[in-house]
Amino acid sequence: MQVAATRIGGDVKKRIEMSGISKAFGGSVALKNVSFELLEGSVHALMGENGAGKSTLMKILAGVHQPDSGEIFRDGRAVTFATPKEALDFGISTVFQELSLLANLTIAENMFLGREPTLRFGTVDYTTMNRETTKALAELGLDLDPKTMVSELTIAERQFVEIAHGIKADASIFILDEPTAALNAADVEVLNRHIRRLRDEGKAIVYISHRMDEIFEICDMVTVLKDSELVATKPLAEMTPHSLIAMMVGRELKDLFPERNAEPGEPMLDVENFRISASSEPFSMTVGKGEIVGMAGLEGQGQQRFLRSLVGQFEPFGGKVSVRGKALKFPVSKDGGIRYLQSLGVGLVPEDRKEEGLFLTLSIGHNIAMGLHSRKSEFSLADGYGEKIRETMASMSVQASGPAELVSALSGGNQQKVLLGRYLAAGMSILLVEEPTRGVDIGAKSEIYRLLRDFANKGGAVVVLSRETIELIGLCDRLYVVHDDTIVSEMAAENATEHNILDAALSRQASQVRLETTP
Amino acid sequence: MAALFNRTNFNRISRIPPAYFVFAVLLIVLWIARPHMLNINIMGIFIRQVVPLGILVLGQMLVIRVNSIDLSGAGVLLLINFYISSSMFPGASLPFFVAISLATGLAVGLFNGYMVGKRRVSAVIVTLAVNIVLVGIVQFLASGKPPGDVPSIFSDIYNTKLWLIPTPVLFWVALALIMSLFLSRFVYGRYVSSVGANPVAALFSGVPVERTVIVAHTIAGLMTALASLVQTASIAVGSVRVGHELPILAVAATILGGVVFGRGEGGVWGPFFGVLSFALLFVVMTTFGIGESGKLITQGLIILLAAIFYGLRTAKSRT
Amino acid sequence: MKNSIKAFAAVTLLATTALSVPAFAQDVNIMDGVTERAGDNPVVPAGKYKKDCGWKIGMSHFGVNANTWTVQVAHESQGAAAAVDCIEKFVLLDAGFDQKKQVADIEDLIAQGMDAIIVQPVTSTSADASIAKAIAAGIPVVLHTGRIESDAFTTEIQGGAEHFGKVMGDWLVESVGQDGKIWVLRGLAGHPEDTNRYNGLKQSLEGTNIEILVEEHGDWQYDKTKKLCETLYLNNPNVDGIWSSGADMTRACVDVFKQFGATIPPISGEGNNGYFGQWIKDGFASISAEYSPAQGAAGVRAAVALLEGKELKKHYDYNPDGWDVEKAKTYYRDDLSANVWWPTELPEEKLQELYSKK
Amino acid sequence: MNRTMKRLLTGKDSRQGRWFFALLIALAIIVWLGLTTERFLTSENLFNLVAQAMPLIITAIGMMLVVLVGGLDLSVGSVISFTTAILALGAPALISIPGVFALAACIGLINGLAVTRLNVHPIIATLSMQFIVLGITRILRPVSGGDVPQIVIDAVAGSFYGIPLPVFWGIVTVLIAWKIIHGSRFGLHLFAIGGGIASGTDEATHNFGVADKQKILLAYVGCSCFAALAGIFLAGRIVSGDPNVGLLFEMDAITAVAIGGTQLSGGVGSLHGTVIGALVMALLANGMNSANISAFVQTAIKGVILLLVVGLQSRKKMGL
Repeated sequence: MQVAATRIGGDVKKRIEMSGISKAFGGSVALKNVSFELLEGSVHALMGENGAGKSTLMKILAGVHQPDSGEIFRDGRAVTFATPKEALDFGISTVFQELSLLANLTIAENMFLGREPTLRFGTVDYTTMNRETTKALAELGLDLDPKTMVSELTIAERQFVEIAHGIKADASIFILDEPTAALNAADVEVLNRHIRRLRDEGKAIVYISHRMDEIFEICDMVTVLKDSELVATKPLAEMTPHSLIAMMVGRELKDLFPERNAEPGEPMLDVENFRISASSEPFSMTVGKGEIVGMAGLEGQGQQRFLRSLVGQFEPFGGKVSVRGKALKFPVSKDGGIRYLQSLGVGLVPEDRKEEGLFLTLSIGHNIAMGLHSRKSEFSLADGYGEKIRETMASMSVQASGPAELVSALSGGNQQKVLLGRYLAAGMSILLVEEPTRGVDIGAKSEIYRLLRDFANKGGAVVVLSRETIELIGLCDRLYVVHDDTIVSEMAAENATEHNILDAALSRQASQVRLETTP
Repeated sequence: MAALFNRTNFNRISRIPPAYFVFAVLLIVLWIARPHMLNINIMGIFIRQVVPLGILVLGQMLVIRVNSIDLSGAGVLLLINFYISSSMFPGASLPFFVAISLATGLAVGLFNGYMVGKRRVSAVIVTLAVNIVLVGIVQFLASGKPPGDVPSIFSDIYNTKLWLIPTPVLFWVALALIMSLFLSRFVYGRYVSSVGANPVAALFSGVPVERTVIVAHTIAGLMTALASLVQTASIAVGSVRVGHELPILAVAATILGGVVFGRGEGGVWGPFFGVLSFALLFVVMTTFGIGESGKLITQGLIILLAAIFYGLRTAKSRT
Repeated sequence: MKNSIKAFAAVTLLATTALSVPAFAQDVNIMDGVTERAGDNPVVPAGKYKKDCGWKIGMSHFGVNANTWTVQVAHESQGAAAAVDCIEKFVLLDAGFDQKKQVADIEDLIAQGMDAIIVQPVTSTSADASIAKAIAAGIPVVLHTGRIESDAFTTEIQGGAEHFGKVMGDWLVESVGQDGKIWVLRGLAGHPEDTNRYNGLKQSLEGTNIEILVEEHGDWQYDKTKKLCETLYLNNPNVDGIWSSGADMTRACVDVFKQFGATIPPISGEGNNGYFGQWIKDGFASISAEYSPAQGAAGVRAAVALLEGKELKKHYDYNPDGWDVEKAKTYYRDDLSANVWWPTELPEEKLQELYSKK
Repeated sequence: MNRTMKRLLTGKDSRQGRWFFALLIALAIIVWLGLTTERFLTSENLFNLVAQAMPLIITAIGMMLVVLVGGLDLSVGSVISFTTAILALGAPALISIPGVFALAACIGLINGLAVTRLNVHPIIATLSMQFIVLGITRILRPVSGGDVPQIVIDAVAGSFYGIPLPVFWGIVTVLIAWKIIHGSRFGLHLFAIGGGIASGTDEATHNFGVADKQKILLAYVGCSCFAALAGIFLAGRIVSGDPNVGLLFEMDAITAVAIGGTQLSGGVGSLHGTVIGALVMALLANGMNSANISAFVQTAIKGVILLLVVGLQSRKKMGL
């Protein structure tokens, strides 16, 4: 699997050379004198903690931002990109980190957005667009009608369309910023095949991902950024995951996860004969005191729908749920469900901290105290919770000037801590956590793992969802493997590997299963 | 560190609602041009003129903070004015009128809130539609029984003073104080900030989002009812066309007071001074003999500049 | 009270006589105070629009719900139409002060095959084209309470807004003397009635040294004018007289002076019951210009006369003298609300139904 | 088939919104009036209807441009009055007509700049513009009157082979609008930008290389220009300049757009929906006149129908 380092020979052309790039936003420096080279026919990993400057560097290359100083050379000639469109015209094509497809457009319209072919009188040439789209999708092994609205696609399908959009162009340079964030292992393999094909055609690819396994699977070179500065650029053949992480954070992988809990206590959350959808099979699960339980499996198999059904965001099709032995009035309402469960000590930490979790324009204090406030009626007196907020910030080591600082000014990791802090401060005894470390750097990841473990050790119970199987294996005590809207297997996390989880998920399924939509 | 300090200082200054600056400037202008007008008697009368607007703004501020809007105020105003002036309820007492007005405000507010919060209909459209319906109802009723006189007790109360300050002004200040305390001391204020800043996040932190919006509209409805009572007392006569420009002025004063759609920020006193600014603006322009057109243009420019000032700040704080 | 009943009886009597006796122009009494215009005044020949009974008459009102006066015009028109047996259908459309809606309304009335159309134009030009369309379709058009620039209409009854303003202006000049300082309270900015009344004032002021201290728009509304007068008074209370363009503004301004305990300067007004009550009670110097809502009824009568085949003149003027307080006393009704406008042709039971304080 | 029906009825997974409902209402009104009144279905009345609906159709189309990108334009009423005032200044049509469009474009440009570059909420930016433009209009033309170029009057009042000219203008305007909204990259980009704004991913279109701010700006310019076109049409209809002719027209336009199924949060809507929405409003006004519904209850009925239509259009997003 290791890609031959010999490809990086002396006669290989430099597709892109960025030299001495600096960029500041307002007062904060995002990049300090960073240089970066991209060779043809190579896949170049760009690594670093969140906020290290990876995205900024790539956005400069993609024409989204302009550097304050430094130069960009394209095939040896100095170039400047004032807009993403100009960069695209120079053959630089980007798949951005955020899912950025427009739900109200068709696949073809999304694919050609910004560069639609036109007929006479400026009419959009739909025939060509649809034809080309079908072709581009087929190359990725997808059989979708290009006239389908994106709102009708599943998350994984959307991600593929996004990739197809980024790499369909006749570009020679590709920037893939966390393209696999919403993909499961099987889909990742399809993508990798495609990346290799591009590489073999002599294209240059920048690959950003937090997943180590992927990096080592397909990349040739790696550049590491830390604190807005360049650390080093090296062939991956000379690296191991451990040395790479050490380079990024100066720490070893085994230190990432805290000790497991030996003995779970009495059941905190009991789910019996739960049915997620009308056609799915019922299942039961339980979480004990002091336990962290993971919901593993392929992406979008009903894990998130299950957790959100518990708090009323979806209507389940039957089942019994009890919290600390007390049966829930089920199903709970959509508007009041979260509130009802919080009153029972069950908190759901949503996946998307910017959209669903935080009040970015408000203070840290408000964000943390909100969980406490919302346990009360609107017509009761509001406590200031000053002490509680300071305590929470200290125990989570949130780096900020004080509780009055706006959450939008914090780094991703600190934002995630504030979000988690809200539910810890509110005195929840059971946490349902979706993607506890999405888009968070390794340093903050390890802190969040420790916080969750501390919470469990103090008598709490945690259910975790994550796309990163390594995270589930490292963090949890016990895993449930979810497939096709039901639990198909249970295993101790200690004995679990990515392989046997995938086995458990797929052995169960006889026929082709359509991915369930997760809105 | 020094940079950080400066930046927060800048943020702090630019967080001051534009209304305070506008108010200060107008006060200075008036002080230079007509110093004799800056006494409590005269100012009291000027401020009394904007009390209905001021009370309306207390409600408008609340709905704008939860990223909604209430354009139904004119209809409520007209309907309540009609109740009182048309002898629809012959010989009714003051408490009865207050009760039926509040009940109307409550019903309209609840309906708006239900449509916006629960049914998720566009607030602009639904409150506009409610306004049209209410105006239509009054037009229909007025064709059978045109509005007449307002019982004299209304204007009698309106014209009283406590110490040197007109009672309506005190009433407004008291309402603003209550609203301010309610929002700062009660959990509901936290709910409002949260829903305004991010309704989805509010839902996931356990805020009853729909209820918060419904309550905001209901309070706005009640405020509209109170504003209508004061307005009716001030004009002392029934009318088939009263206060149709008030809701949109209320939006403008709220904006001037530093409350922005869907940012969860802002308090009671910014919009309060926004209303005071409008009061002074009217006085200053009349003093200088600036005509109707000039008033419109100045008003527009002030709102636009205030909004630009705020817009630039939010643009800055975003990066 | 008795007086008004008498006045009403007289009017009805005249109206019925007018309807029962056929054929001569001089028999048509359109309304008290309405006269044929002197000078060049074409004749609408007798029989030109004569039709058998069962008429359909349409009316495009410029805006029913602008104020209580405009509402009363609507009631007066409907009342007059209801009193004529030959009218099979009377359609009243409300343009709501929207020119384009009025154009549409008139078009709709033509399309519905009205036998005659009465128009209160929103502005002096906006309805011209649609009125011409009606004339072209052979439908007679009666205009009142608003002039238009073209003369493509059948007959008009026009209360002169200039005359109205001048009646007030002349009186004011007399009251404040040649060197007085006055305030001018105007109506709705942009409304032709406002401009024309104001022009009447200008005529009165010609050749005097009267100084206009301030000139502001109170939109004919009580609430806006009250704010305005408070501000003006506090700015500078020294004023010799006030020219108010009528409607609800006079009452508001008088209330302001009363509120400050100041002497009420001479101020002009318009025939509204609330203002009459105030005038009689507080005894300030004033004059009431007359602009009866019964012009609504007059329009209907003119249309009826045309359909009966009577001879009419093209132009009728309505330029009554101003009222002094003694005349106001004969009309004032303590038992009715402030919102009745005098003189009216509404029958007593209708007045009770609409305006009774009970 | 089933999916198409679902799309039509619920507006779900469709970029055109729930315009079908408006069509049903329009048809219901037509059937009702056709059955109950003898004059409604005459060609004369139908031509009237088109002429009456035209200014609203034009303004609503412009309004739709900004609504598609999640905005609103409250200044269109003032722009309409302003246009009539300029036209009535008496300048030759060759100068005043292009002049009117240039001025309207400037107003739209300022609106657009305030919204896109200065980060001002559309409601606030255009509300202040409404005040400013109305003030200027009142200075230009305090009272209605003035001389509108004859060509404008003829273009509105004339007819061609017995068919009134407004019908042709209507067809031409709708064709142009169709080209802009459904037949060009610009229109597609408006949907894309609005979709991004509605779903909170405003960055998306920008990252795709669409000049989003510029397109939003153009939408405001377009909106003002359509308002100016409506103003020209109205000036021809009322044969004068008037400072108040456009008063509250913005509310009618927003209402028409909303009835036509366009979502105020952006990204969903259709030209035919908007035209039908404007027609529903004109049909209501005309229909209530034809059916002799008392002037006193017309407003209330209009409000109730609006409430019924919008009451059924619930969305995902809460608020404005």
